[in-house]
Amino acid sequence: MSAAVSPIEQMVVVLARDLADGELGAAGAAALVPMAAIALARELHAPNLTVGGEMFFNPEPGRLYPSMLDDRALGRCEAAETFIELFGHSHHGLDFFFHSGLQHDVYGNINLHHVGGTLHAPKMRGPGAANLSYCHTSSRYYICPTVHTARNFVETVDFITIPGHLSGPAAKRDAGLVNEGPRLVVTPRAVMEFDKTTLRMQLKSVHGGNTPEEVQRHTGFDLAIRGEVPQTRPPTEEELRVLRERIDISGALRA
Amino acid sequence: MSAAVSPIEQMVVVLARDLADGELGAAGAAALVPMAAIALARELHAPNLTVGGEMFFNPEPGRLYPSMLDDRALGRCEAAETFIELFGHSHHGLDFFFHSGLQHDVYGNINLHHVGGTLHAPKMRGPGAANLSYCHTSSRYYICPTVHTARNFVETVDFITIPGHLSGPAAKRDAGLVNEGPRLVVTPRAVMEFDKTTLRMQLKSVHGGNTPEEVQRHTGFDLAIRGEVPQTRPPTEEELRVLRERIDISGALRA
Amino acid sequence: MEGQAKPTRRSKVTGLQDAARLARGALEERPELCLGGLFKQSRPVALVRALLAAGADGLHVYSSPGAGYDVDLMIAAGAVAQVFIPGVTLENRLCPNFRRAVEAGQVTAHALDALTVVGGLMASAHGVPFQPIDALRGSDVLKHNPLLHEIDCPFSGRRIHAVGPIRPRVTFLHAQEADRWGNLRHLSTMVYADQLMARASDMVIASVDRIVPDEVVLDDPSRVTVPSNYVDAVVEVPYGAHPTASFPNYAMDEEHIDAYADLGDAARTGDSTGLDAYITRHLTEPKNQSDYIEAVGGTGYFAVLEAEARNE
Amino acid sequence: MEGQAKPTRRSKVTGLQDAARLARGALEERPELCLGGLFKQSRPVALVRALLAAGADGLHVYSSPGAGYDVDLMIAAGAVAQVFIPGVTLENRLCPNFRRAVEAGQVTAHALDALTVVGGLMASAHGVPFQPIDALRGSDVLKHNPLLHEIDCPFSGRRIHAVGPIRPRVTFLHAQEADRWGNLRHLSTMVYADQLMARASDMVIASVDRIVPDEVVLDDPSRVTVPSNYVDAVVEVPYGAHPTASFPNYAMDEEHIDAYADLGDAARTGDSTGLDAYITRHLTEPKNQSDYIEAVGGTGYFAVLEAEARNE
Repeated sequence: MSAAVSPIEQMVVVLARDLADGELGAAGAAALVPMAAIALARELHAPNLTVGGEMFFNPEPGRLYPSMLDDRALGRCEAAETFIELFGHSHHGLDFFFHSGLQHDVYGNINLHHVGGTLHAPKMRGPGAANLSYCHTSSRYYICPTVHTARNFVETVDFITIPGHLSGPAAKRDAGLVNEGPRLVVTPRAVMEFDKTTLRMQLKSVHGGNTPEEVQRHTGFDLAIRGEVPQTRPPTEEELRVLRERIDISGALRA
Repeated sequence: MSAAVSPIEQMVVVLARDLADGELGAAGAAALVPMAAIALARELHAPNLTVGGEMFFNPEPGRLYPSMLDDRALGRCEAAETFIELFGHSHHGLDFFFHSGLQHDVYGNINLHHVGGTLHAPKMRGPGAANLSYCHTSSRYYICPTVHTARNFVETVDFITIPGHLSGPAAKRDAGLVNEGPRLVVTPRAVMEFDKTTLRMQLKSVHGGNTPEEVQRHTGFDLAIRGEVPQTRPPTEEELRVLRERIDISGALRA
Repeated sequence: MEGQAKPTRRSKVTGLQDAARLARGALEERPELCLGGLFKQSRPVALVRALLAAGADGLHVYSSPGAGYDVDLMIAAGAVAQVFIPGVTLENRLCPNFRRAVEAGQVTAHALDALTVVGGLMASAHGVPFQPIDALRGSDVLKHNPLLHEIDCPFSGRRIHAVGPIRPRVTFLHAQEADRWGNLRHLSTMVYADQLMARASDMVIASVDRIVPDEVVLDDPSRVTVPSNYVDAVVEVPYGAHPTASFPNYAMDEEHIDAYADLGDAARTGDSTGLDAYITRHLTEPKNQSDYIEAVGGTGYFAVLEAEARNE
Repeated sequence: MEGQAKPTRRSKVTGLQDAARLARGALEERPELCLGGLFKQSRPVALVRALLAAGADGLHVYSSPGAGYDVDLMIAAGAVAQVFIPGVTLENRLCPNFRRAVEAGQVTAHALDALTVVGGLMASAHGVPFQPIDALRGSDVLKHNPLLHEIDCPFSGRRIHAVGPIRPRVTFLHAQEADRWGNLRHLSTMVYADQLMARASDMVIASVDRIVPDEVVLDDPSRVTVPSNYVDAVVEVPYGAHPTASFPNYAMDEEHIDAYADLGDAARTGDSTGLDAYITRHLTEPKNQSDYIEAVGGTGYFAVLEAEARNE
């Protein structure tokens, strides 16, 4: 079964395993992978995990959608809130959240505003982002872009939309970022974590079918590969069965 | 028909006549008389008067209740709000509001906290009051207690819960009270207004069956009676018919 | 995972006495108790009685800006030290035990206004250090209000007011329905400050007229007034708001409240036998809500209040 | 009063073009326009098209913190000077005209965050001079955000943020239903910031899928999301949110938006013939909503979107 595992499914499974029972969290703007991960965790080991902190609680979407912020995905849920309650949640924080962007750098900073030029004279203008609070009011967050190239993994982002670890522990402390920040970076190729001392990104494991050298080649900064890099633990049969039969009915994660 | 007019009905009619079409206002805590007045105005000359600014819009109570803050009176209305919206309304103000208390003084200040003693060692502790904002954020308000004696109309209140004109124009200006404040004082005996220069209360008219001397005897300060005091214009047949047939079905205003 | 015990979602449905013990324990840490509803509607009176039976005392009581019977009863039972509620009244008459205890110096009744209370709950719910207020002038309440501060407005340059977060340790709410996860449905038109309090509080315990199947919630999520995330325990209590109302299910029991107030007034002027008997009969003796219902007059008695709520 | 013409209550039901003229006049005084809904749901697109047809320009556009198609279309039509929206995206791809115009320096797109926008609307709705914010750190957005101020918190002593009132001159909303007085009923689960915007704005104009009888509102007042007091005009517009969704009545038209984005991308890279034709066909030529419906594909075309909203 695992031979047929798509890179996106592998991402979902890695993220789901890191979410704990009883936690409160939300999926963020690029919701397909995060929402699948949350749903998988709730099915397998975290039935008391609450999806909340955006404008709805515990949605029961019939299938996965690229956007999870409208009635198509959320019409069936346990409760609806508005941006006023989101204002409060953004201050109180969640247990976990998800982010991804146009560029991600070695410290996990994320850029959604512009590539090249300046904010008001950009070479390429991005979409911006709405919620800039959960990245630090929440206990931790995950970075999970669905592409992984040397163009979107760069040494230094052109604009810090979402702060990761800024330029390391001192800068983070000076900015008042007291929580964990980005914990894992999960892409279609690999899983990265952050060095405890420097807070620089490093390779943790590569998904089946990838080599550490390949991952490094598609990354615009040094991934600090030392010695053997383990393979990411592939989905179990149970994980894959539940994911495909109960969550991703339409096969969006294999498209 | 007017022979049978109750003093409370006379109050309602006086108040209703002063409310204009298109205005926004609410009844306040002692709601029986104000809500009847608002309803009468809407029936007769102000169909675009909006009841709002508490936690409901345009209620259609089947009959009048002493309290108009629960579903018994308000379950049928055009919309429901909560205390958060009331917070906003309290800042933005209404066109009119209503107040009454344990004591009212010559400047229209109202006391609902204590009679005698001090706040924390009161001789008699009153109920207090919730909304202290509409008295000055609204364009004007009306004072309409359903009793009128020398005990509840006193020269100076023991505690200013709801500011009227404080101690006159200078004090009012110093406190930042920029709106009209209390316009009329309507009781079962008479109608009082405030002298434009001193802002002290003075007799405007007496209801049928009362004399200026009687009203003065039941008032704890000088009502500045000079010459002839007119009689309050009694309810017209139309006013009385609409009031009794469409608003006060149960006769609460005649009890 | 096959063969392993799969974790299941935990129900928040609790018994009345367990809920009261949970609340009492929390209030021993910090005595701020907040009550939902307003005046004679949707007050969590059964939870209040259970808390009094569990022996709470020294409470600091908050509420939406208007309260009456329940706070007066808590004062009669000797459980209250301070009252942070702008208006305390039975609406058609004064609260007898509130008045007596404040006049005797046994209870501190702070002079507050609605915006301070609502603004403090807003600051807590929103997670900000304070809520600006710019609509209070001229009242003597401003000289005494212990929660209100004057600040220099950095935007207008004027002196305005501000209130810090009011964060009740425990809030009691009464709603008409909930599912077993604790999603509350207020079916009444008026919901007052219940949603705000739920978001502002450390712990929320709700009584409801009935627990409904999960699908009732899922089929109409817009009707959920308080998501379960804010709710720690939910208790199904028939007539749990009595003698206040739970519209559209039953109306307030004006006669009961009036009779209570007569006994309170008698106690205030020297004869406390009636009030003592009332407390024994409604608070001390009933072991559970069924006993209370019997003490009040049985289910036949409540049918009248139900009919009144249906406008019959 | 017998024999005299008795005044009657005025209906707020208006035609689409009259509503657009009303908005345009107000926006000439002050160009702040705010749009309801979020991304591809409940966006007041018919009102936007009517406003563009009426010749608005130089607009400062606000929204709930995420917008896409409608803002991009307004930019394509040359009506926008400044954008005050944190996220501008079609979600699955970038907004082509937004991107082109900002890169060319024709439109100023401010760097903002959601809390600034929501907090500014809150301050306006609540009537206070500012809203404190204490959840922004480390982002470069904080260096550029024109609405955000650092203040000394009088409670915590820390440096925190604050935003002054955002008071749109005109807000366009789309709801599913309204009565003739302008009481709005959002039947969708998600209502986003529509209620907040209505309370924060000088003028509110709403499009709805249908006008309902008065009794529909009176029989269920809890379903009214925006009381008529906040609403200046209401317009019944079939498919008035298209190509965004009006759940539960019809789904978003992803293919239409995608085709539009392809034309926008072509224009961005040099070939604007397709985009010009799109604007002529959907904006310039239709005299009314019936013409627009025909231009898009007729009512048969919309039946598919209706079926999708019913999960068929």
